[in-house]
Amino acid sequence: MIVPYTHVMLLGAIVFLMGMICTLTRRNLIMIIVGLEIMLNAAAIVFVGAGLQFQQIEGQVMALFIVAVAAAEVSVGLAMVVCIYRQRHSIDPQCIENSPRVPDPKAASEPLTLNP
Amino acid sequence: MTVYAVFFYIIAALIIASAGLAITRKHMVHAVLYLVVSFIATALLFYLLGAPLVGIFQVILYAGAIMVLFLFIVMMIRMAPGADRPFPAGHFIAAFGVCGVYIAAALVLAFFSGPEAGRPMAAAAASPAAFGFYLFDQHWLAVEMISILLLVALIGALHLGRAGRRKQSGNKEP
Amino acid sequence: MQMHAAHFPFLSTILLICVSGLALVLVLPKNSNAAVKWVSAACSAATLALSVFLFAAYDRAAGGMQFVERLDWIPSMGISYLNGIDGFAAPMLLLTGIVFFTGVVSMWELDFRVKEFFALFILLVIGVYGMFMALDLFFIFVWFDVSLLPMYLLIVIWGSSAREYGAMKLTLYLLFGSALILPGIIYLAAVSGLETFSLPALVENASFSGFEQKTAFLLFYIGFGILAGVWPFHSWSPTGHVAAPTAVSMLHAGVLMKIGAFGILRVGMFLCPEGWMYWSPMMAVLAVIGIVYGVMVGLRQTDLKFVIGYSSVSHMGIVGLGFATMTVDGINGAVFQMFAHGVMTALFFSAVGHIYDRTHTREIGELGGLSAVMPAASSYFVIAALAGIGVPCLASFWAELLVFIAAFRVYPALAMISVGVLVVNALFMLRVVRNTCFGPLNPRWAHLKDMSFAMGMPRAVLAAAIVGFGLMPFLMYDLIQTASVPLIHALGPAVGLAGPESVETLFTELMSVWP
Amino acid sequence: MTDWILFIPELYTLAAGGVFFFFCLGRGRPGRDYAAAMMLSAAGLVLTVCTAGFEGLVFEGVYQVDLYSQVFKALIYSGFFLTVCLCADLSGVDKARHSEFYLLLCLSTLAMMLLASSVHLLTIYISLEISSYSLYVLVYFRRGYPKGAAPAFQYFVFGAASSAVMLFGFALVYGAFGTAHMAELMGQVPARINEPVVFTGFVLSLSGFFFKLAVFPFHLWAPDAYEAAPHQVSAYIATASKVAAIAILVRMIALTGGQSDRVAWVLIFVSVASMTAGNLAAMAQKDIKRLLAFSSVAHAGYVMIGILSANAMGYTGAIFYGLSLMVMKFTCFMVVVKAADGGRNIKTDALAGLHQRAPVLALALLLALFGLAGIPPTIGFTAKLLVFKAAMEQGLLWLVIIAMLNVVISLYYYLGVLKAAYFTAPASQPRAIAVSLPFRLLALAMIVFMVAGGLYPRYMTALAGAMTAGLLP
Amino acid sequence: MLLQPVPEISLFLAWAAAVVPLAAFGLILVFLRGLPRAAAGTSVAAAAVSLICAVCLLVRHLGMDAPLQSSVTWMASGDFEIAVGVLLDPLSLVMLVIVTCIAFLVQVYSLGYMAGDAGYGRYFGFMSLFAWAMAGLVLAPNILQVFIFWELVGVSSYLLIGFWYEKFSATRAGKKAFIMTRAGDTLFFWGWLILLVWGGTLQIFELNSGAHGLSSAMTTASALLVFGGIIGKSAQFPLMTWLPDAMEGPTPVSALLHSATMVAAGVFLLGRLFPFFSQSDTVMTVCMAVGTVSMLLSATMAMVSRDIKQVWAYSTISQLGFMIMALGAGGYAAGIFHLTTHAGFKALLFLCAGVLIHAHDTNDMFVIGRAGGRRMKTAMVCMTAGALALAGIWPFSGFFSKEAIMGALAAADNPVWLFCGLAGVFLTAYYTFRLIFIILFPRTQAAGANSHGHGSVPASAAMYAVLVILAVITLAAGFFAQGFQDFISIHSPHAKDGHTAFLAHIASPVLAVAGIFAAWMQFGRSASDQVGFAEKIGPVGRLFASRWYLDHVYAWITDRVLDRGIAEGARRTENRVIEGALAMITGWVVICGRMAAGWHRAMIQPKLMVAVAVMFGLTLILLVV
Repeated sequence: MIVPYTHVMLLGAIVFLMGMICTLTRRNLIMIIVGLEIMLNAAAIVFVGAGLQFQQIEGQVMALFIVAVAAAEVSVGLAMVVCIYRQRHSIDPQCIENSPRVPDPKAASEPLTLNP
Repeated sequence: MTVYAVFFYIIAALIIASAGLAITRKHMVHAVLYLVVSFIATALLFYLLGAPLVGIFQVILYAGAIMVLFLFIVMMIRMAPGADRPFPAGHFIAAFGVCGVYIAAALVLAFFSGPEAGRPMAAAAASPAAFGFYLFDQHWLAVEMISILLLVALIGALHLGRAGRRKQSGNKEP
Repeated sequence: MQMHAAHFPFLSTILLICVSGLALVLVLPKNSNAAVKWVSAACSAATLALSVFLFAAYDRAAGGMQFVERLDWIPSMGISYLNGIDGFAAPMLLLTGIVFFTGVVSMWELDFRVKEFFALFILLVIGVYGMFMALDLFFIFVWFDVSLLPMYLLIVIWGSSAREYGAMKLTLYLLFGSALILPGIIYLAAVSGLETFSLPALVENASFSGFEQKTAFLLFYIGFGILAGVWPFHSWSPTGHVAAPTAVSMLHAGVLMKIGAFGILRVGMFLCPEGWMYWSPMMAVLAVIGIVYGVMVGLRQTDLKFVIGYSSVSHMGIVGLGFATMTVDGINGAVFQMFAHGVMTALFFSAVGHIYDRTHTREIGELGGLSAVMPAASSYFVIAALAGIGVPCLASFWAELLVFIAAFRVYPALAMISVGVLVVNALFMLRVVRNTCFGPLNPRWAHLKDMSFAMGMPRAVLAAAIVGFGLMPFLMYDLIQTASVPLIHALGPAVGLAGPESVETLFTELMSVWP
Repeated sequence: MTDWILFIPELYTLAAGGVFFFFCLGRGRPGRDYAAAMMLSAAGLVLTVCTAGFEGLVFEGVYQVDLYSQVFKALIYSGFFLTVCLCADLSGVDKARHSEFYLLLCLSTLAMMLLASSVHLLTIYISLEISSYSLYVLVYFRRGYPKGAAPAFQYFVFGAASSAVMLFGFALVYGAFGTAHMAELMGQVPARINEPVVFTGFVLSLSGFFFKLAVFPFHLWAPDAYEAAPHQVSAYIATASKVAAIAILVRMIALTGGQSDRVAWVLIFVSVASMTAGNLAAMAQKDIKRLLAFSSVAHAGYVMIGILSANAMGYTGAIFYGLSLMVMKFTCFMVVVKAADGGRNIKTDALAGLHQRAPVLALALLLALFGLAGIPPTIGFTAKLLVFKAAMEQGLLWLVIIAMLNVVISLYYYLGVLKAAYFTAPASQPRAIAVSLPFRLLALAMIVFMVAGGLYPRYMTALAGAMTAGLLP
Repeated sequence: MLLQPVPEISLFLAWAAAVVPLAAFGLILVFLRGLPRAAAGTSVAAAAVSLICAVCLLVRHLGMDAPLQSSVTWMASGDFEIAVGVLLDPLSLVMLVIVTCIAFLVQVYSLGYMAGDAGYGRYFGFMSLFAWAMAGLVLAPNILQVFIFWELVGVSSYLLIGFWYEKFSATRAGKKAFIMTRAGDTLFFWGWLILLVWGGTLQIFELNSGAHGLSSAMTTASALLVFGGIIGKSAQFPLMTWLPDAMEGPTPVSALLHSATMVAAGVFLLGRLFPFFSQSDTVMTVCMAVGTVSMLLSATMAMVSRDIKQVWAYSTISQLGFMIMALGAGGYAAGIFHLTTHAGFKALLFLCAGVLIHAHDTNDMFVIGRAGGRRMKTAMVCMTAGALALAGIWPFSGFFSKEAIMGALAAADNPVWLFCGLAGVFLTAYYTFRLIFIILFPRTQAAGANSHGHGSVPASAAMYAVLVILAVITLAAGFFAQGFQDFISIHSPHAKDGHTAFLAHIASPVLAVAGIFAAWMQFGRSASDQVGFAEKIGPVGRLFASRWYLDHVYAWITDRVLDRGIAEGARRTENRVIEGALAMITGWVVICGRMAAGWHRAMIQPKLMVAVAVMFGLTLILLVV
């Protein structure tokens, strides 16, 4: 006997939302991806827990595939970040934003190569 | 409360704490290292929950390969001074509000769910052999598909890497 | 609803003629303007001939739906291609034929993007014809929208003042209407539980609850009513008329507005008699407001087309008033008014169009004395104005007469108001006539030439229709009768008629609008 | 035992991808790549259509081949084929990258085909990811787009976040039922859908599909991505990708058996919100692709009406809507590709004088726009009629009225485009648009299809109706 | 007295009398617009046919003992039918003869008068239209037919007044005539709506015999409303000012429409419905009052006018007022007789005036006098004959009819009516001979050459022939007074014909002579300054000359109340409320669109947060709800 499934689910939910917070509030493209990874991890936790609850391997298989997908996600995501960094010399999400309505004094001091 | 349960709560606390530290670190290297801790703790949790093979993959792939990739990138990117400034407070409040309400709702749900849900799970473990057999027997298609996914990711990363370079060399829109 | 199947698909033949005309126009080479015009004219003449034939061949003794054609279309949804005409549709077909023909001939002098114009114009007419003959709700809606669809381009490309605004306003307004009609149609089809869109089948077999009928009727009333120029949804019409080219104005005021009224009749009243009954006081009040309001606003306008546009609002109010009475006389009058107003307003716009083509102005203040240089054009203008006033022995008189009689039976106070407005109506029409055709000739127009015989011909046809049906209204009433009597009988016990004391209940009537 | 015949179209597509993979390894030769893509996609389309009658379960029950999936595959393949048809002038993409471009397009198509047949949450998830990843990268194929990788990254973040949310939802659903197989879920979900965990899991798992279909609130990537992507990719996202999303979304919603008011309310909300937001925002657009992106969002809202009705008519309507959307959106993009000079983005007024420069295209555009506005007799009207009828059978009169009011709003900007094409006089002598004969035939085919779908949709609706047989309890 | 069917031959004659002019009208308008002589010939021939038919009818039915009626359903709608037909009784026969006779004579006269006019053909077309409409009106057996033709005569009046359309004043006068009569017609419309809907019948015979279902109050109301139409058509107070303006039309038109026949249609209708009207004393009193006021007011206006046609126009109103007074007082036969004689002598007066105007190209009586109007002997003699008839001097026809009216007035309960009538007689004689004397005795004699001066055209023989015929009629008609009154009189408890009052019969001619004498004193004798007593008192003169400011009231109503009040209000409502609401809605939609579009340009994370918040929020809210 370990713990009720509910507790695993709760743990998953908490981790998921932490990842979500990271994605939503960190002003850093890499941290956005970090947040996404944490969210995927949370889903994997719930899958494994649920697999145990039903005494199935299915949940574990899911978790395994999540790890694989996470790898793909990270590679593409980070490649994009690198790409953006090369273009903009910044990984602030502000730098890829389109609207001029939120002026950023610091960003303005840095020369942004919007259109080389 | 069994000893398994105690382990569970310890690992859960570890996961949450390290994840919490990871998402709040200003320095990205620190953040990634905390993340590694969190993922390793998750691997332990998988082991506890009867998924040793997944736990191992978690350590190798996630905590290992993926995080190393992160570290590489973090090292490669020279953080501009003043980068990663916080958002305005309103943004934070909104984000925490949304997530907080949801957490609260999840807690409420957890505490008020019926006795059925409170029944602890029996411990069990899937042997790697059984796991592998199940995987290739039942999810053969998914395995093939994930290979395509990785291929796509590979091509994508390749393209992005090349395109980014070309971009730098000043390729103008026609 | 009696159905008499056709031995020969005359109705589809009309559509087919139009479609082949359209196809022919489209395949003609780009610069063959004359050929395009001749093809359109031939197409319109053929449909006019068929419309006249149908008008005459409709068996008035038998009544019911005649020339019925049926073809399964989308069986899974119960949609069938079902056409037929009754005493309401036959005059409308005739009207469409007349206005189509005269419209085409009126645009004979067009020389800008001719091919496209006539293609769109024929497409518009296909929609109109289809709408008047369709008996399947799906097709009614399809044709309804087909008739609106080319409007935007017709106005925007060939229009005049403020055409972009006018076209956009008109299209959005009318599409707003169809945005209410489509839900209404589907709603009824869905709640009937019959898996059919066939109007006769729904009328026969479906039993809609009071609430359903009221809801659906309101949707139809507003939806179609927008097109019929019901106050306060009328304001697209004057703007649209002003912006539109002559033939489009003619078709628009002459036929399209009738489509709206016809839709209320065909869909709303046939399917939702209870809703009709429930909302009829509101219809009556809105109609009378429209009658008064159109005249009053028109009195202050200086652009000829605005004037006619607002008078159309007023005249279409009479149609609405007729519908609201729920009596045979009212319906008869309303349908006749649809016809009469169609012909009259087509003549009006035709004459105005001619004047505008010559003078390039429609400002009443700049015109004047045109009778001296264009006696024929002015005569048609005057005939149209007299018809608009409701002079006896011109078609619209009989229509207004019956509507007012019927309205007086049911809503005495409202009827008295609308009769009273006739004076102002006359004032406003005659003022326009005086300032345009009569009085000293503005020397700027001294060089203008009168219309040629060819250009006069369509106007003569319209004028002949006005006078002909004015002298022989029975030709029309005998026909409309065959449809209106069964419609009213289907309502069950007669609607309560108002007694002398009801003049005092004007206030109550006005209040009863708010349910 | 796997019956490989059933899997033929996918295998073929994979093989086609292999061809392009080998092309990638060599030097880029656009002409060869285009020719190969045309031939392969045409042959694949024929093959897929030929397999439309196949039925069966493969891969231990996680892959279901039936009329529903096969027709969708054919539709997706048509989207692919049509997109390739637009690639004759692939000037938005670097010449050396064409084979990669086709490879990713091909793999994305493959993934969508897999998606259409997947009946296991895992395969659904992975195929969704494959198709999305291809598209993230494809969006960044635009040569020298000034915003660089930013729109692609935004697309990626949205996709990844929504798929993470979806995955969490899947986890909750799996945790509640102990199975991830659709066939097993179908029997259990309707009874338990109102349990908080199940409901939450179900709704969260919808977000991935919402993202794919660009439904509010997961539509926010759409305008930037459409704008930034090469025209062909935008066309592909607007056609094939949408069809695939409809396929899977209909399957998901069919799980509930239409028994849950709560789920229905979620869908009603997103439906109303996305059509309103899409139409309102589209009004303010000048860039045609951005406008089309918002209009796609709005149309996703209309599709949702059919889906949320959760009855035979509704699914039929949603499927038919997907078809009609593909045709109409493709036609619009066809015009954009032809009117845009060298893969540039164009504003609405760049269409000025189109009726003279390319009358066939102008006519096709006219019909497509009226179709998008849902005006008869075009295919778009039939689609709307079907979904509205379905909603009406559920008693949702007000929803239909709201949808129709949205149609009026949408007409405003469609007319704006139309006005540019037919009325606005070009400021300077514009480039004549050369429309080759095959292209003209394609345009004519689209015209005929749009009108036929509006006037005589009998067989198309019957087919769509037949497809829904397996979805209903 | 019961209705009898019309014998077929009479029916044919009646239809022919009505329809032949219509055919002529159609023929002229469609085919003969370019052929003025053929048009004129057609029209005159049609008028002649009508006249012959009318006379034949009259002769055939001189001794009839019951009215004859025949009608066919013209149009049916549900259970409501519109019937057209003929009702032949003494009144309609007499009226028909008057109408056709005057129409014929005037058309013949017009052959000369209108010669050379650009719209010659059109003129005769409209004349035929009028002849048809008037015949239809006269023969109508039901109110609806009356109304239809009533409107039609209005239209032909409009067309004929505005015949010279390039004259702004003429078209304005036509419009005014149409609108003011239309105002009355609205009341008429309401009236017959009540009769039809609540009374249940529009048959004149049934209404007259009381076979309708109206309460007495409703009877009064409907009769008053119908009387409103009569007021409009017969230019009675307060809708009287259109008639003098209508003199802008060609003079033969004034003679035919605006004196002899069309305006008399109002009186005719009153006579038609006399038994019905007399069912309510209130209505009869109102008739008397309106007639009296109109008679006196217009007489005062006639006293100061310089325009020869306007004097006759005022006098027409005044005489119509007399007729209505007579009918209101119950003098049915007297009123109708006066209508008959008036038709003759007023047409004569107008046509004579036409000759003068034609010759001198002016309407101003002083100018005509100075230009030597008196040298046109035939015209002056005929005009004087007409004037004597108008003034009521024996042995001219006017004397007899006026005596009959005085008799009826004397029989009224209140002597005020009689005194008013007598005052009217005096004023009539005064203004009539004011005009005659001004023309006959101009103060400054012009040179003879001026008599056929610039723009004048010599009158043709046809014109003179018509004058002579009418003069003979005027002279002779009076002697058929008794026979006429016997023929026409009806058996009604309210009819007070044949009443004699010695005082009145003496006073009336004496006052007429006094009037002529007064006119002589002021205008005739060589020492007079030709300024009337009314003009000598400034304010009174101005009051009379400006038509008691009635036109100002109407101008105020149309201009201030209608145009700048209600209509402007409606226009502003249209622009501000309806268009404004539209603009507001569309404006807000566009603003919302801009906001939505702008919002889509936000940063990734806020957008993502919205998405997540919506999904989470939806699940939570729906779980709680």
